[in-house]
Amino acid sequence: MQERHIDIVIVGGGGAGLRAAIAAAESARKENREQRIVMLSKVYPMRSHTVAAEGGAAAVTSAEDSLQAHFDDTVAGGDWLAEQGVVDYFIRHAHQELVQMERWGCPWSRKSDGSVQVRRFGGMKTARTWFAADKTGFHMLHTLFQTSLKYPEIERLDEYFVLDIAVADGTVAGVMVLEIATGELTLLRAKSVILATGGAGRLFRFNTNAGIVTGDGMAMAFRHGVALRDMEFVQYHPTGLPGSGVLITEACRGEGGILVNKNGYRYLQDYGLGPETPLGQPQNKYMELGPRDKLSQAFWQEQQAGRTGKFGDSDVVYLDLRHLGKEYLHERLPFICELANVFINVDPVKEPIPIRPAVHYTMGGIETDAHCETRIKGLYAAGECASVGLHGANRLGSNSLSELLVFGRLAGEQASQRVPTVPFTNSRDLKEQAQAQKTRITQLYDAEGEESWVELKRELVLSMETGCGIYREAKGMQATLEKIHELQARYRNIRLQDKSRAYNTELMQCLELGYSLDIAEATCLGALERKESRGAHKRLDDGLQQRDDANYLKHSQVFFNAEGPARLCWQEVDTHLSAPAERAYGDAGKGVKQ
Amino acid sequence: MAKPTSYFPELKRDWWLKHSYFKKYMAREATVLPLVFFVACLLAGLYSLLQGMESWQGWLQFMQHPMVIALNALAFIASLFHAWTFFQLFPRVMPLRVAGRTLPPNLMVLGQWLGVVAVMVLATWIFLRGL
Amino acid sequence: MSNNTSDKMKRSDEPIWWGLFSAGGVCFAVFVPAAILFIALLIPAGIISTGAVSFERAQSMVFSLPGLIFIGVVICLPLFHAAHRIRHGLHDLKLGKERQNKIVTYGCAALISALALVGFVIGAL
Amino acid sequence: MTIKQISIQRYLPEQGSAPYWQEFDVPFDDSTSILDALNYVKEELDGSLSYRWSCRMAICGSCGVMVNNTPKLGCNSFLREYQGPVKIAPLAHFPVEKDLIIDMTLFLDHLAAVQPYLINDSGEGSDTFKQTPAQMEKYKQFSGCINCGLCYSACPQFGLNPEFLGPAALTLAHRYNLDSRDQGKKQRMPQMNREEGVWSCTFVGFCSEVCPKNVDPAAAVNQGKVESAKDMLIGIFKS
Ligand SMILES: Cc1cc2nc3c(=O)[nH]c(=O)nc-3n(C[C@H](O)[C@H](O)[C@H](O)COP(=O)(O)OP(=O)(O)OC[C@H]3O[C@@H](n4cnc5c(N)ncnc54)[C@H](O)[C@@H]3O)c2cc1C
Ligand code: SF4
Ligand code: F3S
Ligand code: FES
Repeated sequence: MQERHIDIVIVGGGGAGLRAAIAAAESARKENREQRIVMLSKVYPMRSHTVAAEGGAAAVTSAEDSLQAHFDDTVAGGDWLAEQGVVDYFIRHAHQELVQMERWGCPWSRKSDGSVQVRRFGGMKTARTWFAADKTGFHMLHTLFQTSLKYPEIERLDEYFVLDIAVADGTVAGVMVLEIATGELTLLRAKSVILATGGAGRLFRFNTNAGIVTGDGMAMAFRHGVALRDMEFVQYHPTGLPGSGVLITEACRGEGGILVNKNGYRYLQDYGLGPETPLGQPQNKYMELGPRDKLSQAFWQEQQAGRTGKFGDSDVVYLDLRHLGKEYLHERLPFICELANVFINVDPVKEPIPIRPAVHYTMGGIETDAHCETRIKGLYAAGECASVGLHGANRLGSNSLSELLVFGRLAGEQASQRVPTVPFTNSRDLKEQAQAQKTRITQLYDAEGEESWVELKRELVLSMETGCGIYREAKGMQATLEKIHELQARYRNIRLQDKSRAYNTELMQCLELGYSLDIAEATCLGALERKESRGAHKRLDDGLQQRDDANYLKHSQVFFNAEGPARLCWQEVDTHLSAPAERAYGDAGKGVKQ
Repeated sequence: MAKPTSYFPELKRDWWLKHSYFKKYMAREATVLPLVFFVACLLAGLYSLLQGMESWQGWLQFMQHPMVIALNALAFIASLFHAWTFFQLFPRVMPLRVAGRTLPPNLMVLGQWLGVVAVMVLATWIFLRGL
Repeated sequence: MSNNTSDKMKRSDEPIWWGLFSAGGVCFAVFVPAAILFIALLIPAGIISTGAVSFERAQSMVFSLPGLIFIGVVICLPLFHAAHRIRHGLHDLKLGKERQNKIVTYGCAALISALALVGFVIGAL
Repeated sequence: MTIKQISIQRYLPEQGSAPYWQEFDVPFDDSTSILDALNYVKEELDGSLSYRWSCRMAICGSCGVMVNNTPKLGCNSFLREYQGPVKIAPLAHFPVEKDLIIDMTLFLDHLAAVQPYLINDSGEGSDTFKQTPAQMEKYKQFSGCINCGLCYSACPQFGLNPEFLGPAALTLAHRYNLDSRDQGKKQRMPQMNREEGVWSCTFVGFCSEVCPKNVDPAAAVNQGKVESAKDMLIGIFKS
């Protein structure tokens, strides 16, 4: 196997990975240090899923807004499971990061005086979401990618698949990668490794995520003993298109879109989000601008009550934008008009858009400290794959794009500063680890089993949706957990049809499935053990339908176990700035101190 | 560039026959061929005018030959086709901005056709004057 | 890829030809249709009497300032327009060599334009 | 569900074969995209079929293929649009690596060559630049490129000469040149002024026709010609 020495390896070329790469390069430049930085990704960076984000990125901007308000919204939105020190760091740095994006050319939407405009977003008290029409993620990702071209010191390895991280004595030593074009393996030895591999939405059948969002990085860290934290919190987005799951951004509601059931009734007022706000006057935290979990749960209730409509074979409710008018829609939400037209043949100007909830975001992830470092020294995580502790039990829309920047940068700087302080890990163990990966791949090629990845994947995503969906019950989760264990066993008996080395996309999908299975186990275990309802985690079991701070104001931590089922522990939450209070929206939220 | 294992089909000379869009493109480019014929006619006329009355009459007769008329009719159609394509390109190459807004392309296309009509009127005036 | 070697960064002389091409294109679109219509269709077909282009009248029309302008916008500029398209057409059809095609096409356009102008000068004197 | 036969061009370099066509029967309805059809083939019929995809919502730019000789995004073209035969091949004018996967190296090199980032030496700042909606309007359309490469497959000039920087790269250069915050035009012009810069384009225009994001690269490239011509004139006056 080939071997190369690199100082910093960044796994992932999405928003977090690119921001980290640029920060590492800047940091080295500032201190006049020569540094080899490699950023690798299994797809070209601009294909990363950040590109699909539509709505916007949050930061306190206007004079009426305050850091305290952003802090409160985030902590309350996360049902007090966020690390408050981390949230505090985040809200203080978000604005500067968005300004930096602007200075790199990001075409943020503007006011007529030339300054940046902000829009309303669900769960946020005031308008503080920066946006670039309804293609915010697209513009951010391309701006970052193009800016990264300014730095020759960032070496890009596009379409390289990371198989595993190499670890020796509790310290990261590099990554093992597979060049997709040739199937060749290389050991990249490094002093710092940043995981920025994105979320794991593809664990579920119905999701808004790209095909590549399979949680690879999470599984790698997990297998090396890093805890996956708060994995039970999976965000459903209330508005996905039926069939494909393609996302219809929350900004539609921010702009004044309303949700109605099949009778044309604005059902959200029945679920603690009222009273009904007048048409064309959306109000933060009321009705359609309530948080995602509440809205998705309301859908489920309507579905149970038989008040949802049908589109194809999906149950749906309707997002009505017609009152906004053609011109406004085409200016503010052009991409949404296009998506609805193309994918379900509905013109939002003339008809309400049928929608249903879809899995959207993984709140949990690789446990890190407040500086993005994991319990493996030199191994950092940032972006959706990480659990730095910002989102708690529920992420607020538009906080994560800002997170990519704030923590991508922090991880990049930390990784860079570590380089001069440590030598390359020298351990014979590395060769063995590399060899083990090689063997694993060879075995996959040679395996003559009966199982196909297609079937296993299908069973996994279906089982996750049934057992760990919007509402959860012990019985269902238990069944899903057993299913996962069964699938893990069957996975060992898998067989590839494609035996070629170059661009073996079937091999990639098999590997991804392997990662997904481990993460699914952590998700399901966390959900099963969290015997309360909090944020995105809602249980139907008797007595567990409320938040239980006495027992569960804690992070779940799931640890990998090569020999058997994963283990779960609990970790204290940092609540030193804001004591847990009731999380309430609509009029019910008025009296509550937040 | 191309890796030894990759396959890189070379674009063959007849590429433009493979898609209707390219045929239209080639037709657009080919509008200059009848144009050249017409220009050659004019040149011949110019020189016959220098040679004297008889030669000029000869040229006028030459212009009446059915083949020549046919080719020039083709040139006429070609010139209009050219105008049609060219006018559409113009607003995209040089978008005109008035008071911070781009002029609608259709308006610019229309303006150019008005130019053609104006020249037609001018020509009518020139040729029919004094008759 | 070494896009930055000074040889590769050489400025193309194409703006000159493109400028002529564009000017010629406008003439081809705006002036030529009328010219063809009257000179090569209506008069030969007898719809407009040949009296309109009697020898004397033709002479006085052509060998005058408007005549010179006519030669410019209906002969010379369209010729460069045509030369440009023919040159690129040859490239599209993978015929000939770039440099030679260029010399031949623009050379012809220049030569014929010159002939037309010489003719004009002779006539005008 | 009705069944449709689609033909896919296969190329398996390790088997040393020349490209060949293979037919598959695919069930489809109104919402079946070309990408869905490919996924169906891979999952149900032939696991070795290779192609790129990711977002399946026409924004990541991965899934370009030729459908009946026209470059398309697989995820936003639908089988319902095709009455007759459907032939799917890799994007034209690029080296083919395997099945529908092409080598994008050249495309990325061309992008990088035009310095597609904001150049402004006012340094780090704690405030944004000002830019009015009207100033933004000038380049907005040209900033919508998803780097899918369809325009390169549509452009015969790129097919004839792969050194041609091509529509997307030139559009990106133009996008930054038009940005009121940018001061880098001078640095970018030498690339655009080259024979292989804007001047290889003959305004075929098919690039804009196939662009799934209505970027109108043909307009950008040809506005680039005006800029390049101006640049030459200025050069003459200055020297
Ligand atoms: C449809 C949609 C809309 C959204 N809208 C918003 C919004 O409006 N506001 C907001 O704040 N958030 C939004 N989000 C969430 C936000 O976009 C994501 O959380 C964020 O983009 C994740 O970025 P990332 O950099 O962590 O990961 P990604 O952008 O997913 O990048 C992951 C990278 O890791 C690489 N990678 C993964 N595994 C491997 C491997 N094994 N080997 C090599 N490379 C690998 C991938 O190739 C990729 O480059 C949205 C999400 C979705 C799905
Ligand atoms: S200009 Fe259009 S066709 Fe070309 S790469 Fe960009 S998005 Fe694709
Ligand atoms: S197709 Fe090619 S030739 Fe020009 S207008 Fe587009 S780049
Ligand atoms: S899969 Fe992303 S553009 Fe088609």
